[in-house]
Amino acid sequence: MSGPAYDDRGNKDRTITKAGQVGQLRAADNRDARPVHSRDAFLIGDGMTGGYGRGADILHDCTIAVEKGQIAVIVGPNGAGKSTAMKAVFGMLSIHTGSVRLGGEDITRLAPQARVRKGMGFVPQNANIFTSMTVEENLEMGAFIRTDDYSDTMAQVYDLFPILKEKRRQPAGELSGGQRQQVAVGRALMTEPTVLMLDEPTAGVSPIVMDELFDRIIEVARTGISILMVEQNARQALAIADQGYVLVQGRNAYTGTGEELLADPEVRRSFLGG
Amino acid sequence: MDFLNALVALSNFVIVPAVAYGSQLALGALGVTLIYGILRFSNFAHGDTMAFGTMGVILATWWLQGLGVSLGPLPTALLALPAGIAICAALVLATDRVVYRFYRAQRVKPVILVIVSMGVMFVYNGLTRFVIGPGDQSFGDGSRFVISALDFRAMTGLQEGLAIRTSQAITLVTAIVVVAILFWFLNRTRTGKSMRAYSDNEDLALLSGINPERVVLVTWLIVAALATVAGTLYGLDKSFKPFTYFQLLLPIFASAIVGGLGSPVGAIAGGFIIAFSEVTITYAWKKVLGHLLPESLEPDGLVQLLAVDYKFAVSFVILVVVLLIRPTGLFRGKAV
Amino acid sequence: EDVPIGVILGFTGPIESLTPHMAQSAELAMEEMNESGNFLDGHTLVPVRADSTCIDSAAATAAAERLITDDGIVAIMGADCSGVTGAVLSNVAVPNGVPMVSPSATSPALSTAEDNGLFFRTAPSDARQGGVIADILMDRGIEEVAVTYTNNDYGKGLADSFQASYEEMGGEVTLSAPHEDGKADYSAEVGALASAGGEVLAVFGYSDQGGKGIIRSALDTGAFDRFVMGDGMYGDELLADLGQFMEGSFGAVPWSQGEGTEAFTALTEEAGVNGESSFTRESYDAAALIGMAMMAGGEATPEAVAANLMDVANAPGEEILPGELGRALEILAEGGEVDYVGASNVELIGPGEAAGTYREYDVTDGDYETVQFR
Amino acid sequence: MIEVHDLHKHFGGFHAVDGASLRIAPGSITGLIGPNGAGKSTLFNVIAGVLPPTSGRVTMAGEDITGLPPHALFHKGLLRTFQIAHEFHSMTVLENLMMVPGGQAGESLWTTWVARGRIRREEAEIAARAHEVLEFLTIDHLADEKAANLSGGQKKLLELGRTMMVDAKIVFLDEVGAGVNRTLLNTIADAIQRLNAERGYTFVVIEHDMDFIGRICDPVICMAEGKVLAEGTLDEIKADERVIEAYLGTGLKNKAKTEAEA
Amino acid sequence: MSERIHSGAGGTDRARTVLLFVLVAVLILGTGFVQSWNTALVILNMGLVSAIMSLGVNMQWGFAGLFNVGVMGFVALGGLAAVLVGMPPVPEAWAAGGPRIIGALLLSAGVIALAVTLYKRMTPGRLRAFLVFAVVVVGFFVYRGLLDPAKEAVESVDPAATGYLGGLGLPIVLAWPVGGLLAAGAAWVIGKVALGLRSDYLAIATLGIAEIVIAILKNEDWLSRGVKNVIGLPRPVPYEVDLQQDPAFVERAASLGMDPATASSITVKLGYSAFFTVVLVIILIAAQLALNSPWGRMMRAIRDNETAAEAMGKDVTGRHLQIFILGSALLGLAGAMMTTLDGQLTPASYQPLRFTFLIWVMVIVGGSGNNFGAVLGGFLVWWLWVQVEPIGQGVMSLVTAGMAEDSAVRDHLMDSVAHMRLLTMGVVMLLMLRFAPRGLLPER
Ligand SMILES: Nc1ncnc2c1ncn2[C@@H]1O[C@H](COP(=O)(O)OP(=O)(O)OP(=O)(O)O)[C@@H](O)[C@H]1O
Ligand SMILES: Nc1ncnc2c1ncn2[C@@H]1O[C@H](COP(=O)(O)OP(=O)(O)OP(=O)(O)O)[C@@H](O)[C@H]1O
Ligand SMILES: CC(C)C[C@H](N)C(=O)O
Ligand SMILES: [Mg+2]
Ligand SMILES: [Mg+2]
Repeated sequence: MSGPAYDDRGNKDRTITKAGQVGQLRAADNRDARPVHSRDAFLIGDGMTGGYGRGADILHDCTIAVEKGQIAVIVGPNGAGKSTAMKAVFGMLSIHTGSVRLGGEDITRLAPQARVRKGMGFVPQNANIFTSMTVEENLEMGAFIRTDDYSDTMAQVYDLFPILKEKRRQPAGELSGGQRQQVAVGRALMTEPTVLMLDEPTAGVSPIVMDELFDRIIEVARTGISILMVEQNARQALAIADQGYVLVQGRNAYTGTGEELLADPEVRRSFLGG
Repeated sequence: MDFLNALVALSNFVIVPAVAYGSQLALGALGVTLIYGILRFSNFAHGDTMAFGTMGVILATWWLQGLGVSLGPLPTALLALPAGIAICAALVLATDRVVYRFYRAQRVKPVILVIVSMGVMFVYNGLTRFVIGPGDQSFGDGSRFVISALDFRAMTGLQEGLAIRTSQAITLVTAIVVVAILFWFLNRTRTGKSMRAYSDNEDLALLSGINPERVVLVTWLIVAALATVAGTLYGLDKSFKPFTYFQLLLPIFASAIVGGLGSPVGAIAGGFIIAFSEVTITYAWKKVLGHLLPESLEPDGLVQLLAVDYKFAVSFVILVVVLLIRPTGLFRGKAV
Repeated sequence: EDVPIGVILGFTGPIESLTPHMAQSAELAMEEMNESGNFLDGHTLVPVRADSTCIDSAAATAAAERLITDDGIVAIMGADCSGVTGAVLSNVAVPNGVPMVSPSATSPALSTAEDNGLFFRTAPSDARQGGVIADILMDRGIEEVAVTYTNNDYGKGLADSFQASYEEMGGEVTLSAPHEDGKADYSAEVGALASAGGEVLAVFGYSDQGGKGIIRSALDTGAFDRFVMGDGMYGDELLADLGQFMEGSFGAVPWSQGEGTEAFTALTEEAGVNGESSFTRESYDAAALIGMAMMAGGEATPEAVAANLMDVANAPGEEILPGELGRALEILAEGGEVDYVGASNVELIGPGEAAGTYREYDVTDGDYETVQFR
Repeated sequence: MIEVHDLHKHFGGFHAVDGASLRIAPGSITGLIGPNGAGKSTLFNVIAGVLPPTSGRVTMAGEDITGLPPHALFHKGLLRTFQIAHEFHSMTVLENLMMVPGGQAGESLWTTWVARGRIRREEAEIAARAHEVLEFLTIDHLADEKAANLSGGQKKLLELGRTMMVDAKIVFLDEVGAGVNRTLLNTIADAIQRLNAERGYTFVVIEHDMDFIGRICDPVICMAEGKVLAEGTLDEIKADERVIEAYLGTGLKNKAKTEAEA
Repeated sequence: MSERIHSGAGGTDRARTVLLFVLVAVLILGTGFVQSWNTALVILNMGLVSAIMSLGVNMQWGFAGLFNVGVMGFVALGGLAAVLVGMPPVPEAWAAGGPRIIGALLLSAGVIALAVTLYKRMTPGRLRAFLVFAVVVVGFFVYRGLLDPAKEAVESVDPAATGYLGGLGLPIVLAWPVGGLLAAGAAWVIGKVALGLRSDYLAIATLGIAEIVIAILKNEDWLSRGVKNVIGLPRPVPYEVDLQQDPAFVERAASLGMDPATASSITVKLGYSAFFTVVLVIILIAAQLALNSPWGRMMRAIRDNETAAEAMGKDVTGRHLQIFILGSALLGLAGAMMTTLDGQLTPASYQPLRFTFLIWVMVIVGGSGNNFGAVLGGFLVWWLWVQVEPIGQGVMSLVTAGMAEDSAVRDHLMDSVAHMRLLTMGVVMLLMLRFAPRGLLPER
């Protein structure tokens, strides 16, 4: 019943499983957030300022937005606050200034579960699969809020990631790093969300899978789903992005279309690895 | 040389009691394992939860008996079960509301919850004794035996008797049915899977739209039902006494752990392992061998591997040995 | 003025179901003395309860310490289990010079404990009971028994002394197996005992503890149908539950012949106390003796209790039964002498412990039936 | 440096590593690539003593090290990082690094009672080194932050930083690049080359970023389905049809095209 | 560096520590003023012992994350040491079978050693399995054949008063380190076998082993009289009665305005307090020094993530064994001290609730991972354990105050007043953890 040891459940390979702690996330308490309204978008985290618990602010007047059916990509150095911004948009980080709006509706005060029901899907950067459940059950859990028949979506996910079909009866905790990442993305796709938020979906996946993944993301966006993602494989990501954000120390440093950012030599040198 | 008598003697003193005791332990261990699996802590209050639920059943049984209701050969207590479960559920849900929920929100380490559950144990402990007192209560009625030793002897003409109690039979059947249902529930139903998901990764469960409070609620309801059923069956077979229920905690935990914490099937297997090891290792084979061997070879001594003094020690030795061979129990990770 | 008397019994723990009755019986005696109006002028006996837990010496010691130093108790009625009694005696009672009268600590070892003349008990040492039970068996022509005892100093001491006497008389103990109280299951014990065999099963345990569990399990499996029982097994609830199946069983229990017990039974019935539970008589007597010893000494002090307890308990003097405490106090006030008989036929011998007469009983028609006294 | 002979690692019926044999030349920076699930991490784990092999042998500088526990291998100069960061979450970033050096006097109980002065001196040295490493990784401002509070990439950096705390002979890097900013990754690549050149470290690098591999690795080994599929310089590997089919995919050509255009 | 960590406790943490310790002092002193000094000292003495036990558990759990639920067993071994060291030998019993018993024990040790060597030296296979098995089985029967009659002979020497071999008749204080060693030896064996297990599985294994230790203590009468208990252990301090008969002492007591009985019992208790305090302080300092050093850092690293620590060159198994032995030795030491304080060994009183779980409550309520927390928890929880009885009774009389003298509810409640004790304990524990969910003095 130790901390980490206690929580070690079902994971066989301890070198690729993080001995999990108890959940770290908590639903934000944004009751007193001072709203900001700078512009409109389908999903927008507008002028967000806030941080973890009682610590210093991580985000400073940070704005992230994505339009319907478009792809927005967030890039920036490590620790810039990209994941933090995603969490803020999803209601897992208390912000004291700013607002989050979805389709014009202010959702700043909604709990994460409620946001899921509003059509938002999220793949966090770490701990993003149910390790003790099989691959198939992971996907089913992705479709938890769906009441319709989701076997088609599941077939699509299996098409996209054939390895998952092969391993569908295996506990996800036994998969390799890249395979887990595929499960995580597949899980989010199962939700059939209106907005899909991905935190570094391609970390650790092989080139061939990454290409397919990006292709698929474009396809998904074409069906009218908005995509908001953080990427370190920034050049490929920006290449398909309608909108790009560069965050530095919790602030918007550069904003523009994907092409604009790719073309900006300063951005290339400092953030995209030349 | 009398094979039949030997077999009957062995069944009567080893197999039947161990199977019954094993299923009793298993039912208790199921509750423990479920809480461990889903709410992630070892619940020390489980023994006293069982006592409390059983107390509810006893009070209801007395009331029913007062009304003259009976179930014929079956104990009236079975009729009173729903009432007991309801009372027990109310208690655990109230506890969760007042106590556990706070710590869940705080995301405390599981060991804190373990200690908290000890506090809860003390409180339940007092509550039960306040209401029904510390003494022995009998509430069984109906016919005690499916077949008694005497009847068996009369029927078969054998020298040895075989007794099977109604409560033993009910317990075994219940244990099997409950495990099957639980297994099905956790692995096949949406709610069950959402419970496993929650236990695996709370944060992600939240992100999938699973309502944690509902998971917790369902878990406690199942636990209350399990605890009450287990406690009642145990009480029918032996007798009800709050202190004994507290003492049951140790073998129950042992069962849950040998079987693999978090696994319902493991709980059953663990219950049987503990029960059989307690009963067989210290069994004196004199009687059985006496039937089997020709008269000239009949043993003088007891032919006992170890004195019953070491009964508990032995069951723990077995437990340790099992763990050394399978360090995370027999059924780790198969379910829940 | 209040005279606080400690009542230190295991209100929680393994014998928690016996102790309330014991405490009530003791308190009954104190009340009786108070109500008679004859107790030391203007003094009232006030029972102060504390929990010995029966097993946790440290907790018991702390509780006793608190009673003595905080509540200022003058004497202790208790403790109950031999283990904690020994601890309280040597750690608290002796250092503070407070006398203890235990109603139920029966371990032979306590006879030789260093007590500075402060330790008394109204229950006989188990050294004697073993012999009595062996006699009973021999008289009935039973020469082979299996024995099971509760695994503590009481059970072990009794089983040992029984086995020694019985074997000396030519009997055979096929197996002497301990059982732990409060456990869930006794199949293993019963299995071994059945295998060992014997005409009857001797049970030296507690009637609402493992002892009962063993009997139940032995009956259920048909391993034994007759039992011989020690004092801890005497209790109405046992017969209420299992009596009909135990026909022909028998046993011994410390008991006084005739009047004393009856008087006590009447008394408890009237007061609504369960006087049939084990050690209630001894508890009543222990409390009564403490009060009378004070009276005899003319002061409510520990010294008075320690000095006079033997005198009031034994002859010479007028015989006193339960319910007659008022009269006893009167006699003592007048400078007379009493010989307390009480509920358990008190006769203190040697180092201040009950000599003990035992009632041999049969279980007939689901009830206790006296055979004779020994 | 390291030789792997016909190594097998089975999980139940599944052959994660299925008869892999390879040689890591001393002083090289060897790249290890292959599709997801090829068995790369498993191979690492077997070499590093975390998992016992089903069969096969591993030697290091001619000495058989099969089945040695990880801590023994560490002291032989074999270090590794984890694909999923394994930070010591309740400790500060600085402490995460300071715990690494082996054979610290202060790690023996007795010394902590009798030789406080010696410990203090030793600690000062280690702390200085740790600060250097943190500076290099651009996370020195986080020295006193709890490791649990780092961002995903920062944890990977910390993971790398640990291997820089001691003088190693061979370092296994399991996807240090995943989740690390590309600009920083270039700096890391430089550092790896410097360590390799100046201190003679041998590196084995698992990575899915071909740029990174191309920048520093020679030779490159490609694994698939638990076996070594191809071995050679990056260009040779890139040209290998089987590698393209199993791993690189045709997307690489498109990407190369986009890059040429840009 | 270590200095930095040391002072890194920060002002508020330190203030909190001081404040809480003052609170405990107030509680104990208050007990002295309100109830009596004897009671206060009884609580203090057991508090000191509890603090050592809780430090032991804290080492294992707080430092290294080892879930030892076998506290009771180690404490009992310490108690056994007190008997083996302190009691006078029983010559008749030695004559009756002493050497034979020693021989049997040596034989069993030899058999185990042989079996282990065979297991280690031989190549795995049927032959090895068979040989090891044969050695063990034959050894067991020879051992029993040798031991059983000797045992019987020893146990039949005046069973009511002795019936055992007795001890060495040495000063009882020597039993304390011996208790520690005995526990450490047991911990070594257990650690070798069971430390590979993780968390709860280790827990149940240690719990089981503790039960085995108790079973041995209860049933091996020749060793320590089994359930018949050993009473009247010698003491490191004078007897009250002797003091009371010492005119000089009586005079001094009178000059302080105390009656001799009270004065003597207080003096004796203060004697124990002095001994125990010295031990506790030494241990606490050593533990603090260790914790705030690279050793402590390594331990925390191991606790946080064994896999990574192992990869960083830390011998996790070895360190686990080290700390398991160390913590257990403390438990044994405290056990011997406690038995000395009690003056008797009563195996039946070793109950998991009291000796394992209560100690755990102390560690967690105090704050695991923090030595001062563990000590604080030891004192506070012990104080509670003793005081909940009067508190419970007080609460109950408050509750029933408004009820009619003869109301049935009141009677019922007053009858069950004893059960207020555990109930109160539970409620207070829950309240404390509510306000300090990570313990009163959490780890930084
Ligand atoms: N404990 C386990 N039980 C069963 N299968 C396992 C286990 N660990 C790994 N595997 C399987 O072994 C295969 C190899 O895994 P490994 O982690 O070595 O892949 P990898 O080459 O490192 O992939 P990636 O690039 O995605 O990290 C995978 O298919 C995985 O599913
Ligand atoms: N739980 C936390 N508590 C306190 N601070 C945190 C926490 N998580 C992250 N931080 C801090 O917030 C800052 C931003 O972290 P974030 O995870 O948002 O970075 P990121 O941009 O996603 O970086 P990366 O690319 O490395 O994932 C970092 O400096 C980190 O130290
Ligand atoms: C009340 C009884 C449980 C006490 C028992 N006779 C003993 O000496 O321990
Ligand atoms: Mg991030
Ligand atoms: Mg990998």
